[in-house]
Amino acid sequence: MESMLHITTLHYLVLGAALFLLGVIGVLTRRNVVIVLMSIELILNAVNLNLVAFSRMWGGLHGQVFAIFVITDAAAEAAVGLGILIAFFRNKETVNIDEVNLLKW
Amino acid sequence: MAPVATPFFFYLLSGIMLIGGILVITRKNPVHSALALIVTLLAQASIYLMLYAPFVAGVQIILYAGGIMVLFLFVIMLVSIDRSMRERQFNSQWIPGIIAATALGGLFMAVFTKGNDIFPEHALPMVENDNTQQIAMKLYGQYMFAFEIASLLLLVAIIGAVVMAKKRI
Amino acid sequence: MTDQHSSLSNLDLETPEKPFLDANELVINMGPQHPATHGVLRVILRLDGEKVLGLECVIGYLHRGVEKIGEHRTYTMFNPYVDRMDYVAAVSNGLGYCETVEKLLNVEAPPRAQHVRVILTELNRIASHQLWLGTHALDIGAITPLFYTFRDREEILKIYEKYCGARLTTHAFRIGGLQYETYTGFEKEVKNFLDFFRPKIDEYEELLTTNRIWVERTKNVGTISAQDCIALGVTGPVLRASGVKWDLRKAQPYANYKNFDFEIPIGQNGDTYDRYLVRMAEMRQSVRIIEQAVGALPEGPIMAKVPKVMKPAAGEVYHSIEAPKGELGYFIVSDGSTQPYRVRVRPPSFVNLQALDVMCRGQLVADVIAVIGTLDIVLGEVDR
Amino acid sequence: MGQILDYIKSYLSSSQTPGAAGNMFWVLVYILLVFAGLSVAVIAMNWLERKILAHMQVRLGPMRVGPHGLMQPIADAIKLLLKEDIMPAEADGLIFWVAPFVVVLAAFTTFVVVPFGPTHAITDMNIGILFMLGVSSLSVLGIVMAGWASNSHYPLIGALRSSAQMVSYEVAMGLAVVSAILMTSLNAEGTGTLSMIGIVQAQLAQGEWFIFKFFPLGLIAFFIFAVAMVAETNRAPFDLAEAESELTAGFHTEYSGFRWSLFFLAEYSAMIAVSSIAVTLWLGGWLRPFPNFLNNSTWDLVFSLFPGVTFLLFAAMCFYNALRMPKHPLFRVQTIGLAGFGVVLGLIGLVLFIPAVSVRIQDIFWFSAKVAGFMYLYIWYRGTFPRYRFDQLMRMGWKVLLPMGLGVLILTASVALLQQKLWHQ
Repeated sequence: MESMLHITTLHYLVLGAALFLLGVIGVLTRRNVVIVLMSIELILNAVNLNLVAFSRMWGGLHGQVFAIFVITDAAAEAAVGLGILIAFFRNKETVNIDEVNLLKW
Repeated sequence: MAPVATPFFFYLLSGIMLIGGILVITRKNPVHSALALIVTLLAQASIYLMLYAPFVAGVQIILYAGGIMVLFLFVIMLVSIDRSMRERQFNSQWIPGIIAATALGGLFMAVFTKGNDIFPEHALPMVENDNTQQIAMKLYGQYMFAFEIASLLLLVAIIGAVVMAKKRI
Repeated sequence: MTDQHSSLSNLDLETPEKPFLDANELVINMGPQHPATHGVLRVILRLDGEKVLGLECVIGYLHRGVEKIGEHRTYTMFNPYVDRMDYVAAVSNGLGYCETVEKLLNVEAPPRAQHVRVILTELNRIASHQLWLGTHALDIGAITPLFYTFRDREEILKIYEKYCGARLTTHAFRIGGLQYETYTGFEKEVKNFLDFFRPKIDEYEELLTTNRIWVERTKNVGTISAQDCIALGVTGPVLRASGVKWDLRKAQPYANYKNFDFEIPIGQNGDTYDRYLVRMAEMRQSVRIIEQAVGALPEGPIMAKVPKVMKPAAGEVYHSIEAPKGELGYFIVSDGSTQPYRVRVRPPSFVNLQALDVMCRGQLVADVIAVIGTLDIVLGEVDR
Repeated sequence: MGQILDYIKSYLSSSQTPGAAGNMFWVLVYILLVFAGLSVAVIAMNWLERKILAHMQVRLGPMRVGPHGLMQPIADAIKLLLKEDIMPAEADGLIFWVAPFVVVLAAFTTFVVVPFGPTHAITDMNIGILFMLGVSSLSVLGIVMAGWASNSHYPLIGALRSSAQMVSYEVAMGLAVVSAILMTSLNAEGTGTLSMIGIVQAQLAQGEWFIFKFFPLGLIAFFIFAVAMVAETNRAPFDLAEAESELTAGFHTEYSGFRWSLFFLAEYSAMIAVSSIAVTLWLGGWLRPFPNFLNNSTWDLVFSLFPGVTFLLFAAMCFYNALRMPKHPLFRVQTIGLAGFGVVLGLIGLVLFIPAVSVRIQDIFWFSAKVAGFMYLYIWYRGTFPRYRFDQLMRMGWKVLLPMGLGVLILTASVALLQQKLWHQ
């Protein structure tokens, strides 16, 4: 109980790991590309949470700076991913990821 | 301002985040998923505040909740979701997927239980007052090169997104 | 242009619903209950995103069979009906009808009546343009001009009310002249109105003419060339804004317009902005005409000798006047009885509405609203 | 007991905002005060907009409910609350229900950091302006939710339009804000601040409002912000989302009654919020005119009279209009009501002359007066301008304001750097 009430870095890490897992499950099991992309965002956020938690632990700011870079990266990823999605939707009129099989004839 | 009632807020926010995360990957309707994700992101911004990272929290709200998620909602409204909502939601490899995720979870558990004592007992002290200034110093000093690369990445992403999404160029 | 029209007739309204992004064409319906269609006009738009590929007007929601009614009324009895066509320019409609029947009867209204007719008709032109300006600006998003123009239009309506008791559907003229002598102080009141109104035009122009947003919204919007105008039979300010100096008041002078000195304002580009400028200039010219007419109002009778029961000789006549919206023509066939055999109206709004498709092609949806506004249509006249 | 009293009293002698001092009691009081004040401001704004717009358009505006329509907003509010709350059958229930609350929350939460005075703010955050921009950008989500959940064409197009518009103009807005923040770093240490209070204090320390700083750079940045903030709040001439002639009412077409009034509330409080940002960043926030130039005690006294005098003027206006009321028995109630309102305003004005009160109220007065100026501008725009077309709006955002903002930012940075260099020599 004592350890439950005293929030340490480990708590944040467990939370991050749980989010990461949720993201992984989403990426691996869902068909809808939009939801897959959102799951990727979940994964990136889990990483960010870890970075910031470690930054807090060591009292430095490198983790936070890295979190900002990761957010930048997420923005780029979302933009390109959604662009691809729209191009794909325009051609095949579907948003299901297992129908992206143009290379697998 | 020191965080108050840390355990209470931590469990509240992490509960919101986990429920939001579960909703993201289980909802049929992508709009509902996106809204659940927004709730998760906002809760996470609050957790950043608890971790003495106000600037990251602000960036999280502006960029993630205000920017990226609006983009998501936009795209969801552009592509017609009626058809995909009536279809099967999970792909054929969901069993291997779940197994792989469980294995990963087991790995995490193992790491956390084994490596519990490598973390210091108490967090090192950290000044919050000039957090933004310090981050700015880091970004424009030590990480200058990475910062420039990131801006280049964004430029590439903009061009890529436009090329992908535009009907006629 | 012919193939443009044939493609329009092939407009496939039964397009099955396609996904939003993939659809190259999107057919949407605007009206008949839409705030910007000025009544009950229904426009079926064929869109590519926001770009208009073509459109079709569906009219007839206000059809009352005015022309058919004319066949069952005597010449005198039909006179008030024409006021109900273009109800914002009722006086012009009456003038056109009265002059046509006079032509049929071979009578001419006395000079004093002609002068009063010119005064009232030109006042009516101003009133019609004011209403157009207010609603057109409202469609484009400027709400204030509407109230300004209605405030000033009120003065014109007051003059009408004092003259004949009605404000909108005035029935001001009779076949052969006027029923009423002008009331005491008529000239003074009209002069007062002119003095009051002259600075008001500047006020409207101050609000809009150099307003950046107004210019951006109207320049190069709904452009139509002079050839297209002529081919489609478009008349009035729309035609003049395309650079054709055609005004029936000068080209085929009726009433006694040839005695007055005025200019025909024309535009160059034929876009919405030019039409706006032309109409503003027309208001100034109308002020000029009224000024001359009031200044030289002759004394004399107001009614020519017309029989109580009109039985024009069998025959047909076409007469047209320059209504505020364009050429308003009446074609009346008489079989020698007390009732016309056939009345046919050439309404300017109806003919001008044909140009909507040509003007809107390639423009954006928001421009369609601006173009409907700039055409200055009155559905009462389109549907009759 | 005495401890609690001290805890409550501690704010009065503190030089910090209650939130920054961790004084929860006063934080609560301030939240309530801001919430109440905002609601009153929205009600007043509603009446003023209708009245001012009406007088611009040669009309009288509301005249029936109360003297000069003063009770009209209340009547409207009652009408809205009593109206049936309709939800379209095919709407997405939960999202339809939540959307107005999201918009209102986003609009109201921004006021957490608005500095009405050096100590008159709920809290002072290190990331104040960032927080404000971030939270106000969340209202886009509410709008998109409302438009989508209505499951109807006009709301969806309206929502897409307004969210595209808000997202685009946020960029230009951010650049303008950054150039103002850059100016806060022009001190001996060379460090700026994002805190709203810090920004105003920087203007005080540098002796000029940022609108006049590096003339005309500050002015251009302010201009960019002033345009972007109108677009951000979806008001005329950028009210395409609500273009009546095109889209009926935009994203809130399907809403009625109470929930519609929430959108209304959010729109007006968002207007006040962005105006507060503009006032804080460029117009010296709570600072009275010439705080450094006319700073002797006589001038202090003169400027401290302003709040009271303003209220007395309002009261005098009420009395004058009460005298002008028709002398007819039917108008007796209205005349008495107007005179009574004048008495209330006059009493408030007299209270504001008490030195202890006026010292505390002064900052709030100047801040509100500046914000009120912006509110008047909003109404004025609505009375004057036609509406932009969507492509023109986007072109203006991306091709005019954005390059302008970038240019101003770069120029400001270079000038600031030059000044810093000279400083250190």
